[in-house]
Amino acid sequence: MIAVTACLVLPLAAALAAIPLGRRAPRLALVAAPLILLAALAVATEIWRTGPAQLPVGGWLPPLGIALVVDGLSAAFLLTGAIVTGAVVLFATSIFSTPDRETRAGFAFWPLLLAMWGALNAVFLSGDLFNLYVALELLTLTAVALVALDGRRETVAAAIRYMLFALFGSLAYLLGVTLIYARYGALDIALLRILAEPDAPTFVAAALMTIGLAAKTALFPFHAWLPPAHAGAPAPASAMLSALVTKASFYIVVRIWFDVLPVAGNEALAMILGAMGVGAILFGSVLAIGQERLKLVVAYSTVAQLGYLFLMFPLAGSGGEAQPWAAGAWNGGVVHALSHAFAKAAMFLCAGLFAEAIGHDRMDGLKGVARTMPLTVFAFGLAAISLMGLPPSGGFTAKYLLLTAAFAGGNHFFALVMLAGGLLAAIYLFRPLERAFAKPAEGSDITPIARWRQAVPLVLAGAAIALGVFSAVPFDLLRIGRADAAQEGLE
Amino acid sequence: MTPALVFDGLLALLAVAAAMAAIGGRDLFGSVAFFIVYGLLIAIAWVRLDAIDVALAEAAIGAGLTGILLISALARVERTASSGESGEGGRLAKIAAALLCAGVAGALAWAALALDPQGAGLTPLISEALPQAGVGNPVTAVLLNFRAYDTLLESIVLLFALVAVWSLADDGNWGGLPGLRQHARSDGVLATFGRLLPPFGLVVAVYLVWAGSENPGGAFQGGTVLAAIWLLVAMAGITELPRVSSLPLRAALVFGPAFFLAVGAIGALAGTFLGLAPAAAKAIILAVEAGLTLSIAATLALLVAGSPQRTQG
Amino acid sequence: MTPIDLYTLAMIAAGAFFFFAGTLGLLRFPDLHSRLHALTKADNLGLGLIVLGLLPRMGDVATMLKMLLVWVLVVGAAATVAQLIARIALPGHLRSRPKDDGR
Amino acid sequence: MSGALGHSATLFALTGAALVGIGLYGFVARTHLLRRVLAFNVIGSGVFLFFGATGFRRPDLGADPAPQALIITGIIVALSLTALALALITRYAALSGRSSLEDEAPDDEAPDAGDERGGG
Amino acid sequence: MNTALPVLLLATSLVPALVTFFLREESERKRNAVNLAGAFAKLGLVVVMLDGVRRGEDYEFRFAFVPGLEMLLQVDALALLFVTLSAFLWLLTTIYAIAYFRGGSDLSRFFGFFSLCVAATTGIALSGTLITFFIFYELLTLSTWPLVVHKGDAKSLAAGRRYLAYTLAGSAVLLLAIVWLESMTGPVEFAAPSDLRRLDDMTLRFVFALFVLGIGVKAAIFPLHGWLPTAMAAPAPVSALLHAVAVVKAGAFGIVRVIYDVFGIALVAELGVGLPLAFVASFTILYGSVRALQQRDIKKRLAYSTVSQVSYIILGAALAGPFATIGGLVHLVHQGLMKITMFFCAGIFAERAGITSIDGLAGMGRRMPWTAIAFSVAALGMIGVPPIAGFVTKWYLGIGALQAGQTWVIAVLAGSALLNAAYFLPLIYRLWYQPGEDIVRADAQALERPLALIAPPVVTAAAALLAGLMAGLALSPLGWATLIVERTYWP
Repeated sequence: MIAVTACLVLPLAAALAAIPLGRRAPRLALVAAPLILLAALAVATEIWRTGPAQLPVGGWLPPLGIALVVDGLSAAFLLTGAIVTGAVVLFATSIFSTPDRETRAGFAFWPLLLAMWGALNAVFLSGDLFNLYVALELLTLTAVALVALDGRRETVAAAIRYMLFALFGSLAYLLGVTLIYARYGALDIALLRILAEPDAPTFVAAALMTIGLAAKTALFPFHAWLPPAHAGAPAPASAMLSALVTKASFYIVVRIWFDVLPVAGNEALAMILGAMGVGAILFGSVLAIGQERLKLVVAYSTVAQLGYLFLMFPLAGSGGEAQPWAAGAWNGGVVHALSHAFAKAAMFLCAGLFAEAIGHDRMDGLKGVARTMPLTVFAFGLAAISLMGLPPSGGFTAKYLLLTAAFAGGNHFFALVMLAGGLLAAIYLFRPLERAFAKPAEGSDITPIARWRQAVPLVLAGAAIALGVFSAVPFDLLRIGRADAAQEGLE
Repeated sequence: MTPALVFDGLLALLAVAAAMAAIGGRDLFGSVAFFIVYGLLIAIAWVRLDAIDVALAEAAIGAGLTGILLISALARVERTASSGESGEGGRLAKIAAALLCAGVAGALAWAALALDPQGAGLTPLISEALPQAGVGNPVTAVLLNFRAYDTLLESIVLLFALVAVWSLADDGNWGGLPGLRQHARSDGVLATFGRLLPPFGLVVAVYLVWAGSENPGGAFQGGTVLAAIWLLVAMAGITELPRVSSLPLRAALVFGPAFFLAVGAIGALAGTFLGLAPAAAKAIILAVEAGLTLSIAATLALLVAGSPQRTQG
Repeated sequence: MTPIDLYTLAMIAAGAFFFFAGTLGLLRFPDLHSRLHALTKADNLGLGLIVLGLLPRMGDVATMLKMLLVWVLVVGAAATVAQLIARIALPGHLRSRPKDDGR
Repeated sequence: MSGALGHSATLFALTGAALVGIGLYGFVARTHLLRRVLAFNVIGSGVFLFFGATGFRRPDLGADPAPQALIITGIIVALSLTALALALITRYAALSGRSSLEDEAPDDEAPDAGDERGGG
Repeated sequence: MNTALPVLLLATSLVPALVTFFLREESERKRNAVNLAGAFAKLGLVVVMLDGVRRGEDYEFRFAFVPGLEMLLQVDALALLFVTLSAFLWLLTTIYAIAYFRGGSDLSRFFGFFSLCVAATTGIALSGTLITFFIFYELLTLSTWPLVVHKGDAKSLAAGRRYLAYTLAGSAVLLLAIVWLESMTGPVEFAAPSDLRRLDDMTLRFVFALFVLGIGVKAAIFPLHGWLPTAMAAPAPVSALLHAVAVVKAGAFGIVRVIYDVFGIALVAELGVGLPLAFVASFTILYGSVRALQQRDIKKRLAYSTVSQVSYIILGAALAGPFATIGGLVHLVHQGLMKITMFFCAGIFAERAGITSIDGLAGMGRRMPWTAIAFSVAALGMIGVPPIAGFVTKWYLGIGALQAGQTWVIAVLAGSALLNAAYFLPLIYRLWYQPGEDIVRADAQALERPLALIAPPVVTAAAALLAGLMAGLALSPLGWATLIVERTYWP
């Protein structure tokens, strides 16, 4: 349908047009963003009415051609991506617009951001494993470029470290895809769900793809690159990186685990993912507590929150035989991914505003910021509530679903880790909040920030809370076309 | 053991040896040289695997262009950084890494041997759908019709690699000329070679793109030849690469993917995204390939030249 | 073994020999210029012989011309590169090269 | 390993696997950044060789075009990533005079280096 | 079945909160108007509901989140008891705070969180399911933290940190208990208690202990009371709010709900967990009183007194006889009235006369007569001197203990009465009988201004007196408590 194509064509067309436009690129982005948001909404309403759809590109049916898949999961991620990126575009016009003459960062930011948006939409819509690879590479390329955008030694080093992990991840994933093709002669996810059986090539392929994507999602043993990269990037870029880029590779892991390999996914691999997830939560949180720079605290928090996402696999019984609580874990993981996207984007934008206002990024400069920048502190607070998984936020709904799945499934250990993770999150998130509420230190000159710029993160943080309060609607959206392994459970 | 298998065995051994030399070599320039040799051996392997298009691509891009990029990067890094090999990590780490790699290779081999020897993949389906694809060469059919969406994304990836490379310039040099100043003597050997070769190069490039629809060749291979020609002419000092901020250059870079996207969008309005009617498929594919060749040539040349280093000529 | 096969075998053997000679020269000759000399002369000749050896097996004339074009291009490239390397390797040349690299 | 051995496709598949192993060693064990990019390319071509070889198991039907097209796409993507990686390494060498990330502490931050007031 | 009223009741404090957040700091008049209007509206609604519930009207509002997660606002007699108390005291505390903070800073923020906190308290009172209770329980923690750290100095920040550590850890334990229970029995509603037989006795005892641990933090049961004394660093209106209106009462109310509506008295008795809880409560009563004796600072002494007084309510609930329950429930109101009076007076002494330590009270009876009278009435009520409200509680608790056959409780009550006398009488003695500097009467009026600061404690003292005197009336706290006990626990 037209809306799905618009979701793909518009961001890519805008990205291409932004290169020759140069100085006028911000205006182009401001025009393109609402259109893409509209397209994403249209896709969501379309499948809400008519159910999931498979659109063969160029008319060629799989296994020959590539098919775009539109179901609840993809529509939800499309919509979240559109809202977050739309807000980032609006926010970035105040930083990267250079009306008089074209600067390097001013030129490079807009095409890269719009191309990243196109890549995200391509990942969320594609139903073909190799197509996901190419879209993932476009995403990684733009992400690495955005990390190194302000050209300092630390950020270039962080970009190189990110690149090395990303290269390793993409090769492992590509190797898995080649094995799948060699074994089944098909790359389409819907087809593979029928063909897949547990044998040597499928198991090796599943292991390689999962490890590759784990490296790209910065899951625990592969997380070293994320904090310096996400903290070094300019604020709008780090919002995109933490909120959406890591989610794209997680989205693919979900597609593989629950659509392609429900049969091959055995307990061992799921347990390893779970262990890595636990490691991420504990390790990420402890490191976040020890940080002095606000952006690094937020970045390490991403490492920790990503751990929750991967707890979904052991809890949902790796999709093999559909346990009754599988749906709870599946929905919990996805809702957590969405609410984390909103909350983390808001938090990084706030961190950017704080850094701009106090001139540096260290947390002790935040004293008394609640008085001069009340809106930003309020947005940061709301985002923190969602990250800590406290009601009424989306984070709480996700944590509740995952906890019920953990208890029903009998693995109490994961439940305890999740609760501990919530407490640790409270520790490292209340440290900055506490400084914000403290009395302002004398002689700290805080440059005032325009109110509309402070409103942007507030809208995103509000969305994270709304995902919890009005969670019935997203839950029904996610249910459309959900993999059969994740059907049973709570209902 | 048929002679063909002997040749393949030798080729495989040579390739593995070249790879080991490239990876394990002490001197960095030697490693890069071995990498280029390794690339050519792999290209021959593709010929042995009856995949001529891939052989062309591997030779032109895999070995050639990547080799040039490595050499120019090596030159620039040697000039600025202490090339001393810093601590290589303990022996234990090395052994562990070696074991890990052996494990991965072993798992791959185990999976490969477990594959069904009669597996034919998509060959039957493609040959059956080839008549509606508008082109004779099945690889071009897959690239530009059956899986055109992949190629579209890939051309955008290439273009944005250039945008990313440009974004790594110094702020002061923005808007300047890409790459370093060249020092060719105007009457020297390179200058004459730079005037003699371009006509041949253009003919070969156009032929590659045109022949691509029926037998091996295509936009990427043709684009690489064009890029090589443009670089040679620039190195010979005959012309100067255009400024980064010049509009025609940016238009040329964007034209290929933009035209491809436009074709896809128009197809979408008529029903299916990137849908090519069998009748008009050949014309559209060739038009798209021409556009892509132009953009790929410009992009590859500028990728080799690198981010803008100079503000005046 | 038809006469054509014999002819091809002989020519390719000769070509291989010249390649071997070129490589031997590369390894044994004392200084850069003589090694350059060995490489360009022997290898190009070797390639020429191989191309000539393969011509009768090509089938149509167009492919034959393409084979010859390959040889011509290799010879042209080898000659130019040899000239450049030789000029740069001249003893007095390195010091006089202008140093402004547009830094 | 029934009749598979007497067949060049399997030979090249095993070569591909070996190349991936060698490349991975170079990627993991060496510290010089250019060597790691070179190793990445070796792994890349090894993966593609493996992929192409599995596409040639039926010589009677000719090489399977689908893997060929995917490999060409893969080569271009690998080139793009290599170009960006090399540009980053060159830039890093110019800024820091170092050619490896060994002594680059992950997140130590010069106190005012994080000055954001400059913005875009 | 009227669904609008519960939501309206919640809105009367939620709407002023959200409006106040976005008001500018300078618009004091608008802010006061909004908050007072909210308070009066709530009081009006409460009155309407009081006679509604007496006539057996049923108020209920359901709002579905994700399946298995449902918000149910239900107004039963017990809920109304708590809502009436908080509505009445919210009005008075708002008046008191407006006078107290004349010319202070960050007031929009203060009153925003202040109303949010009362909204959370109302939510706790009205919650019909465990999950709703948890949602508002968390909201209460989040909205009270900024109040505790309102001054922004090191002491209040440390108090805030300690408060968070206790309450967030408690909430994690509570969430663990809720999810553990609900994963076996499905969503637990207070009105329709589901049979918990599916879990074996040992797990049930452990879950009950978790519940008490989780909610006990807010009810300041020993050893979880640590945060209460340090929270004295907060300004007086906040201390009044924390101790009398919201936080501590929420804890006690929660434990009552768990005992009566989640587990049910029969199961609690059968499991034999009632008695240990009674022991803990009794120990806290004595411990609190002893520690109060050692304090020299007025507010610290009042804080420890609260620790001991709240345990009366828990003791009543734990004994679970009809009279003990009435005693416990009615003390919820009485303690609120008396303790808020004393905090108001402590605030006035500190703010107007700069007295914070007990010795400073010498001769204040003459200088600040109204405040001193109110303070004395409340102090005597605390000791249990008839006819003030405190006596009623102790009387009913005593009879309840006899009825339940736990004669040792009488000794505890007597002992605590003596201890209360030991730490309150010296204050009264200093106020009236110890000569301070003889200040001319004219100066007396100077101290006790403005009226809005002095009136609230006098009103609450009068209310405490009336609650004791008119205990027989149907609409008095005692009458209402008897109604609750008759209607729900012995139908």
